Amino acid sequence: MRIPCPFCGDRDLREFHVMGGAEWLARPAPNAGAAAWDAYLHQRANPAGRTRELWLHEAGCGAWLMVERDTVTHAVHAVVPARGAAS
Amino acid sequence: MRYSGWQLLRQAFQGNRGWKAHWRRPDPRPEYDVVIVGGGGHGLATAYYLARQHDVGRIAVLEKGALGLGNVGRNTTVVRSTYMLPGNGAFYSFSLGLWKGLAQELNYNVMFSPRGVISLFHSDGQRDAFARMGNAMAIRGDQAVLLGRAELRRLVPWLDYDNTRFPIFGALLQPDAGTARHDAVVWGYARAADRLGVDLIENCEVTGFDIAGGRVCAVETTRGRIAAGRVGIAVAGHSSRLAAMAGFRLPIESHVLQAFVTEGLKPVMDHVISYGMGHFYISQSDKGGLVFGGDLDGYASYAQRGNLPLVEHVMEAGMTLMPMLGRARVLRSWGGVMDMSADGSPIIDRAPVGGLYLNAGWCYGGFKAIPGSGVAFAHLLARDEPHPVAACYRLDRFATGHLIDEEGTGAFHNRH
Amino acid sequence: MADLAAVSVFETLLPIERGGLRLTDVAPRRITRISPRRGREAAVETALKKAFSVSLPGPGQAFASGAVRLWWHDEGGVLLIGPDAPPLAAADAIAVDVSDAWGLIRLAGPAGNREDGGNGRGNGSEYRDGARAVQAVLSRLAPLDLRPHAFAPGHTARSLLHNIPAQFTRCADGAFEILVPRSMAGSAVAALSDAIGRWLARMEMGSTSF
Amino acid sequence: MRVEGKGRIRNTVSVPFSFDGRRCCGRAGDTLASALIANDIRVVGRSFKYHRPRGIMTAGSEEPNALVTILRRGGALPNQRATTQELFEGLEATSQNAWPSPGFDLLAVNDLAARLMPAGFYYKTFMWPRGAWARFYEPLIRRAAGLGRLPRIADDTPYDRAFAHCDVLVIGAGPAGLMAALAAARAGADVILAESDRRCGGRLLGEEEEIGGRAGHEWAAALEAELRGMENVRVMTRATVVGAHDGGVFAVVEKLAHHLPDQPGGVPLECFWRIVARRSVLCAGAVERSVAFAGNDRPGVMMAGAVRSYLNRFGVVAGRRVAIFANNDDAHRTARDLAAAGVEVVALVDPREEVGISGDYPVLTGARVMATQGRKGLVGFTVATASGRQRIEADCLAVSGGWNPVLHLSCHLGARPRWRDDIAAFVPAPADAPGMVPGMRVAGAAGGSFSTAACLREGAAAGMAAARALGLKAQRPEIPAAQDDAGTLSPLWLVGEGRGKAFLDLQNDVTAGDIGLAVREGFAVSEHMKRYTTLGMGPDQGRSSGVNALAVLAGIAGRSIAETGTTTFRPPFEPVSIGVMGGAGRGQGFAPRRRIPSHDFCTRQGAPLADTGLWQRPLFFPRAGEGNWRQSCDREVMMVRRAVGLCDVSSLSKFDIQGRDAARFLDFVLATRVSSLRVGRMRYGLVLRDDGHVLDDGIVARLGRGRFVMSTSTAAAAEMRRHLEFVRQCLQPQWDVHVTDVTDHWAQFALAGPGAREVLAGLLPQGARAAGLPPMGVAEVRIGAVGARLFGVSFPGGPGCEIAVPARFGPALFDELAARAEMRGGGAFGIEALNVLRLERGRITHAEIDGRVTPGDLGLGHLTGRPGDFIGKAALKRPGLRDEERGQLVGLRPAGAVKMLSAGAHLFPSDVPATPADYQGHVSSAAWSPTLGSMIALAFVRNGRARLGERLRAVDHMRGMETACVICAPYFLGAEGEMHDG
Repeated sequence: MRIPCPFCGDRDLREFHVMGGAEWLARPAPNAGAAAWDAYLHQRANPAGRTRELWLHEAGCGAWLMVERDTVTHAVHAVVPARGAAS
Repeated sequence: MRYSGWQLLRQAFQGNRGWKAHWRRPDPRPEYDVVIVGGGGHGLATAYYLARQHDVGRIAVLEKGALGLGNVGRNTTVVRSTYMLPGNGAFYSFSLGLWKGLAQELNYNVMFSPRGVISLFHSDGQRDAFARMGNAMAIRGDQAVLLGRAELRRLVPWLDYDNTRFPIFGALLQPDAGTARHDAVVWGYARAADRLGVDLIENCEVTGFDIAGGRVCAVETTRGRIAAGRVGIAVAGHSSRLAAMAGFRLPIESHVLQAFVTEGLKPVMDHVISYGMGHFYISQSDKGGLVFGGDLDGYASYAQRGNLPLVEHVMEAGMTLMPMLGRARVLRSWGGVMDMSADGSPIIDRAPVGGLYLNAGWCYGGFKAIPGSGVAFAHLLARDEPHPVAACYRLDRFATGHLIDEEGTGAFHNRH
Repeated sequence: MADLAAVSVFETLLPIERGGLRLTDVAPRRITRISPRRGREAAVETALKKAFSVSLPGPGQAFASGAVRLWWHDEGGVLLIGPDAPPLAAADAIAVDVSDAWGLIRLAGPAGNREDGGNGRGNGSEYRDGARAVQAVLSRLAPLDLRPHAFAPGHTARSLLHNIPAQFTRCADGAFEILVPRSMAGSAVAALSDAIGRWLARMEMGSTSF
Repeated sequence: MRVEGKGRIRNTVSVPFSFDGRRCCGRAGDTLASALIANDIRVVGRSFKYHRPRGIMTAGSEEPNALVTILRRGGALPNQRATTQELFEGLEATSQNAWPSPGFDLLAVNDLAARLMPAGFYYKTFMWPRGAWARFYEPLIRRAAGLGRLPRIADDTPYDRAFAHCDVLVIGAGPAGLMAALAAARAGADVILAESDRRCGGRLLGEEEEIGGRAGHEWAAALEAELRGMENVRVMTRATVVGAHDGGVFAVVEKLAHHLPDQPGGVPLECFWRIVARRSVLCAGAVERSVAFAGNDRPGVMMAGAVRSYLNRFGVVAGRRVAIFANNDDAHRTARDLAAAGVEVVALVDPREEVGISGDYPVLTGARVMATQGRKGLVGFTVATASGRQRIEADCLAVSGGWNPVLHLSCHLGARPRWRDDIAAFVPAPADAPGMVPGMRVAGAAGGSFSTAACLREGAAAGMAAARALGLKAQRPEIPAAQDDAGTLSPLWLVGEGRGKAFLDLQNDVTAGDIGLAVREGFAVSEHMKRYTTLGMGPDQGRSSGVNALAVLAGIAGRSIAETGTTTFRPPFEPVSIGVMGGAGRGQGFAPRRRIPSHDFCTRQGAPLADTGLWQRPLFFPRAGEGNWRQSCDREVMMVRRAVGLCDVSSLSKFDIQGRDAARFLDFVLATRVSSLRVGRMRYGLVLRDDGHVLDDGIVARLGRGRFVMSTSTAAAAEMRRHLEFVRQCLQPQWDVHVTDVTDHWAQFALAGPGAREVLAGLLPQGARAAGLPPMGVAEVRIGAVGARLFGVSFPGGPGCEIAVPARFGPALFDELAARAEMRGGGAFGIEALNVLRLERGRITHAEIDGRVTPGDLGLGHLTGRPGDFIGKAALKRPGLRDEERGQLVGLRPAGAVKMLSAGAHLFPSDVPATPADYQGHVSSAAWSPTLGSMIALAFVRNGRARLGERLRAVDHMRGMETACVICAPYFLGAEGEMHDG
C-alpha cells in the first residue's frame, strides 16, 4: 500500500504507524460526561467502505495525518495533515 | 447416521453411495423463536447448545454466504487458555475443557490435538509476566509449566538459542493446549445442530432489523422477512455493520490478520510455538503444512487480505527464531477480518435494543473460544441473563471502567 | 582536570572500502535542529541567508554551500549541519543542539562518478558507474524511489535503512549522505556493509540485473 | 529419449547428475525434467495419499508430480519442481514421499484400500477411544502425509532483497509481453519486463512456428536483445511476479543461483523484489489442462503442449510410441511435430466428430480414452468410440483439454474471474470490475486470446495504452506476421466410461468420484468442495486441475460452470521460500541494537549485556572471585549504600520541550502540575493515557521560562514520542510548543551513594556548585570546556545526582567517573543492582506500570486531584477505576520460614486454599536486599493500603514455592515522601 504524504510524497506503508479511527481527533471537554468520553475512547463507526483514520508518518516527516481511505478496497482517497483537519 | 469405523467399512462396500448430506438446506420459515445471525463457528455452536441444553422452540442460523467461510475458515486453528485476567481466565479454561470431549459430543472428529503451546520469553521481566499468567492458569486448574532455557532446549532443540537478536530465556508451556481442524469444527456443529432440528439457512444475508417499541421482532434478509422472538448476532468481523443496522455503535474496529501456510512437509514441528519479541506463532497441520501468522496490519480493513510490510516482519521473526524455516516455501497467504474490541476482550451481552443479543469483539482469539462461546451465548439467549463464565463480558464495561485489558495497551483497538 | 576526550560516532566502524564503494564518516562538528515559530519563517530565513547565504529548505529540500548543510528534517524543523547555529531571536525560532544524536555517513560509488548522477534509468550494465552502484546498494535497504529523476541531487528524505530510521540526501556527485541515530551507528554500518556485499556478489556473477 | 537433430539447446556438453543415487547425463540447457526424460526415467515420485507412481506431466511451474529434493551445499531444498530446475554439473536430486524408493513404495497399500479412504474419511472415524486421535492416529497420518523433508539445520543461504520503481511492469515475456514492453519503452516509459524462464519467448520457445518470416524463438531472442539495449528497460529473467498488492506494489522472486552448483562469492540464491509500478500489463500466458479419465495419472501421461516443448526445445520425447488425446486443434500440432521428427505417432484420439487434420498416423474421431494400462508406466490405453472399444499400445499419451489463462495476479486484490463459453475457460474480469488491480491491463493468452498474432496485437495495444495513461505519446509498433488461427475446441471434462480412478488433482489424489461424494454429503459449493476433498490445496494450488474440477462439480450439482465460480486466488502465485522474504531477520538482523555511551567500558570490564527494548545495558560488573550474578549484584548494592556507584542511564528517553506554551503543554500531558515549577528545579510526574491508566512516569526539569527537558522510561520510548506529537499536532495545534527527541544526544550517568557529591566535586570547576545543588535541583554547568547538566536526583534514591554531557564525551566522562569512584571504594554498577536499589526505595518501573494501573493504584491519586484538564483526567472518573477492590501498590516482606519471594506469585489469605475466588493480588517485583538482609517485594493487593501489617501467602506454582509474608509500606529505606529526594 502507498500513502501520498503531503510533506514527503508517495511513500511505502512500512513508514507509517496507525493510531485508529479519526474519532480520536474530537476530544471532548473534561466535563462532557461519561457517555461522551465512552464514545470518544471506545465507540467507532468502523464502516465497511470509506473511513477516516489517524496515521503517523513515523519513519518519515513525523507528521500526524488524516487519511481518508476505503476499508474494503484499500484505496487511499486523500491524505492531509491532521493538524487543523476537521475531526 | 452415526459416523464410525464400522460405518466407513459398511459404506465402502456400497461404493460410498450411502452417505447423506451433513445438514439439510431448508427454505427459511416466516418465523422462528430464536434467530442467530452468522453461520461461523460461534453461530453454529450457539445453535447447537441452544437446541441441546435449552428448550426455546424453533431456531434458525442465517448465513450470508456458505457455512464456515468467514473467520472460522481462515484462522491458524490454535486452541489454548493462556490468559491471565480473571474475566478471561475462567472463560477460556471452560472452553478448553469443552474441546477435550467435543469429537465424542458431536460424533465428528474435530481433530483436537493437545500437542502443547509454547510461549517464549526473552527477558527476566517477561519471565515474571509469564509466571504471573502461569500462576493464574495453575490456580484455576489449567496446566502450565515455566520452562527454563535448558528444559526448553531439550524439548525444542532447533530454535536459534545462540545468535538470535533477542536471546531465548525460556517459555511458558501449556501441555494440554494445541490445535484443531477448523473446517471439521464447523461441519461437526452444523451436522449436530441440524440433527436437533435447527434450520441452517445459507445465502441469506441480513439487510436490516425490524424494531418496534425498542424491541427487535424480525430481520430483513435477501430471502425475505423472518420474524423472531430473539435475535443473536455472531458475525465477528462485521459486528459493527449489523449494529449500525440496529442503530447503535460498538467499541470495535475491524482489522485484517494475515496468515500463511507452507507446502506440505514431513513432521518437523510438534508444538504450537509463539515468539515473545515479534509477532509470530506457528504449528504444523496434519497434512504437513506449517501454518503461521503474526500481527494485524494496523489499518482498519474488511478486505480479508493484507500487505507486504507485515508479511516481511512475520517472515523475519520466523527466521530469527527458527532459521531452518528458510528452505520451507510459503504456498498460500490469506487474511481474516478481526473484531478488535477497545480492551482486547470479547462482548457476550444484551444489545441496547430489546430482544437483540451480541456475541462480538473476539479479536484473534475467536477459534479457541467457539465451544465456550456457544454455551455462554446459548445460555444468554435462552435465559436473558449472562452465563457465569461470561459475566464479565459486558458491553457497558468500557463506560464503567471495568476493562479486561490482557495486553495492557489501553483503548487502542489495533494494539490488542 | 584535563578536558574530556571526544569519541566520534563511527570511531572503530568507518571508513569501509569494498568494490570501489566507500563508506566514510562525514563527522560534522555541529548539528542544530532549528524549529521556526509559526509565522516567523521569513525572519529565520533572513538570519540564515545572512550567516551562510543559504535559504530555508522546504519539505524534501537539502541546501549546501561549502561545509554548511541545511536540510529539511521534519514537520516541525530543519537541520543546520556543520557550523554553530547563527544568533536566532528566541521569538523567531527554537534551536536545539542535536550534534551527538546523529551520525552522518557518506556512501560514494567507485571513482569516476559522473557529474550527471548516473543516467537515470538504473539498468545495471556498467555497474562501475558510481551513482548507479550507490543507488543499487541503497535500493536494497530503503523503500524509496531513488531513480535520479525522482530523487535528484539536493533532494532529502527521511525513511528507513532496513529497520533503522534514517535521512537520505543525494549529493551532486551521485553519492549519498545518510543521517542515522548515534546509538544505532553499529547496526547502520552493518546493514550498509551487508547490502554492499550482496550487490557486489551479484555483479561478480555477471548478473545483468540491478 | 533424445531425438537427434531436435531441440534448441545446441551445445552438446554433457552434464553429469544423479537422481535417487543413479548416475545419469543430461545436456547444458536441459531442465532436470528434460534430462530425466532423456534418460527414460519415468517414475519420479509417489502421490500424496494413495502413493501411486507418478511421472513428469508438464514442462512448467504448474507441475503436480515431479517435486524433488535438491541437495545443495547448505542443505536439502524440498519440493523443487524438476520442470523448472535448470540442470547443472553434479546436481543431486532425490524423489519424495516414497519409501524405500519410487519404484517400490510400501505405502502404495493405500491405493488398494482406497475405498476405505474416500474424501473426508478421517472426519468420520479415529474418535475412539477418547484421546486416541492425538496419541495414536494423528502421528501415523502425519508421517504418511507431507511431501519433502525440511532439514532441521539453520538455513544460512545468502538471500538478497531490493526495492524498485518503474512506470510500467510487464508480467511475462512471451509474444504479448515482448510487444507490450517494446510499445511502452518506445513511448519513453521506464519499463521492467519480468519473465520467470531463463530467456524470453514464452510458448515460442517450445513451438515450431514463424513470426515475421523467421523462427518464433529467434524473433523473441532478437527482440529481447533490443529491449536489453534500451536505457529505459530493465529485463529481469528467472524472475516470477508472485503477488499483486495495494498501491501498485508487486512482489517478485528472482532466482540468482538455483542453476549453479553452489553460490560463487556468496552470491544470493534468490532476490525478493518489491516493485512499485504506476501501470502493469499481465501477459502471463495460459496453462494447458488435462481431461479426467480412468488411469489418467500413470507415468507417461503428459500434457500435449509439454510433449511439444520437450521435443522442440530440449530434443527429448518421453516414449517410443506416442498417442495424442485432445479435444482441440492446438494439440494436433504435437502429432505434426512428432511425426516430422520421426517419432512414431500411434493414434490421434479426438472426441469431436469432424477433425480438420490428417497425417501419416491413425485419427480416431468421436473417440475418448476410457482406461489406461501399465503399473509403473503407461503401456497402452483403451479408446471408446461409437463403434466400440479398441486397445492401443503406447508408452506416452499427450493429453489436452484446452488452455486456462493464467489470471491469478488479476484476482489478488479480490476480483473474481469471468467464464467464457466460447473458449471454455475463465478469463480476468474487466479492468473496471470491483477488486481488479488498478492500472493493470491484460494481453494475449492470459486474457483468452490464444493465437500468436492476437498476442502480438494485444501486447502492443496494452503497452501503448499503459504509456498513454501516463501522458506519454505512443505509436503502435509494427506488428510482424504470425499464425492467427487458435483453432477450435469442444469441452470435455470427464470421460464417463471406464472404472478406476479418474484424477482431477494429481497432487492431493482427488478423483471425480471424490467430487461426487462431496456433492452427496452437501458440499456442492466450490469452496466447500475444495475444503472437503482438499482439491487444489496442494503445492500446485490446482493450477492445472481447478477448472476441470469445477466443471465436473457443476455437472454433478446441476449448475453452470459460471454459476459454480472459482475459489479465491491468493498470493503467492508460486511457492516462495520463507528465506528470501525473511532472510534479513536472521540472527542480529531482526532489530537494530542501540548502544549506550559506556558500552566499551562494559565490554572491557566483562559485564554481560542484556536487552532493554533495543538498548544493550550491563547486568553487573563481575569481579574476581564472584561466582554468580547475585554475588556481584549484592556487592554493587552495598557499594552504593556505603560508598558511591556509577550507572549509565543514557537509554532513558529525553525530550527537549520549548516554546511559549511549553508549560501549558506539560500541564496537559502530565497528571502532575508542572507550570508551578521554578526554573532550576525538577518534579516527578506521571504521564497517563486518555483512558486514565498510567503510560509512563518520568522527571521534568525546568531550564528556563519556556525550556524544559522531560526524561521518561526506556521501555515506553516509542509510544511516548507518538503520544507527545499527537497532543502537540492534533489536540493542541494552536499552542507554540516544539518537541525534540534528544535521547541519543546526551550521555547521562547516575552517581549514587554518600560519596557521589565528592566524586563530582572534583570534576566541576565550581566544586561548591555541585555540593550546593538542592534536592530536585538542576543546573547547567561546565566540565572543562564541555557544557553539562547536573540533576539533583538519583533514580536509585538516596544521596546522589545525575550528570549529562553531549554523547561524544560520554565514554571519557564515564571512564573518569568510574576511576574516581573506584578510588573511593565504589565503581560502576549494572541494572541488576539498579533494580534492587530502586526497590529498596519503592521506586516503580514497568514491572509495576503494566498498562492496567491508575495513579490511585500506585498511591499517587493525590497528584491528579488538581484543576484544569489533562490527558486521562475525565476517564479517571469511571467507577471501575476508583473502586477500592482494585489492587493497590504495597510492599511485602517474608514473615515465615520460607524467605524467598518471586515476581509473578499470586497472593492469598494465609489460611485459605489458593483458589481464584480468594485472589488478593500479585507480586510485581521481588529482589534480595543485601542492605536489609531480606527479600523485599512490591505487590498490588486489593485495598492494600488499608491492610498494612496483614499476613498473606504468596503462591508461586511456576517456581514451586509458597511464602508467608506481611504487607508493609511500598518502600524499605527512607521515608514516604522521599520518592523525589535529591
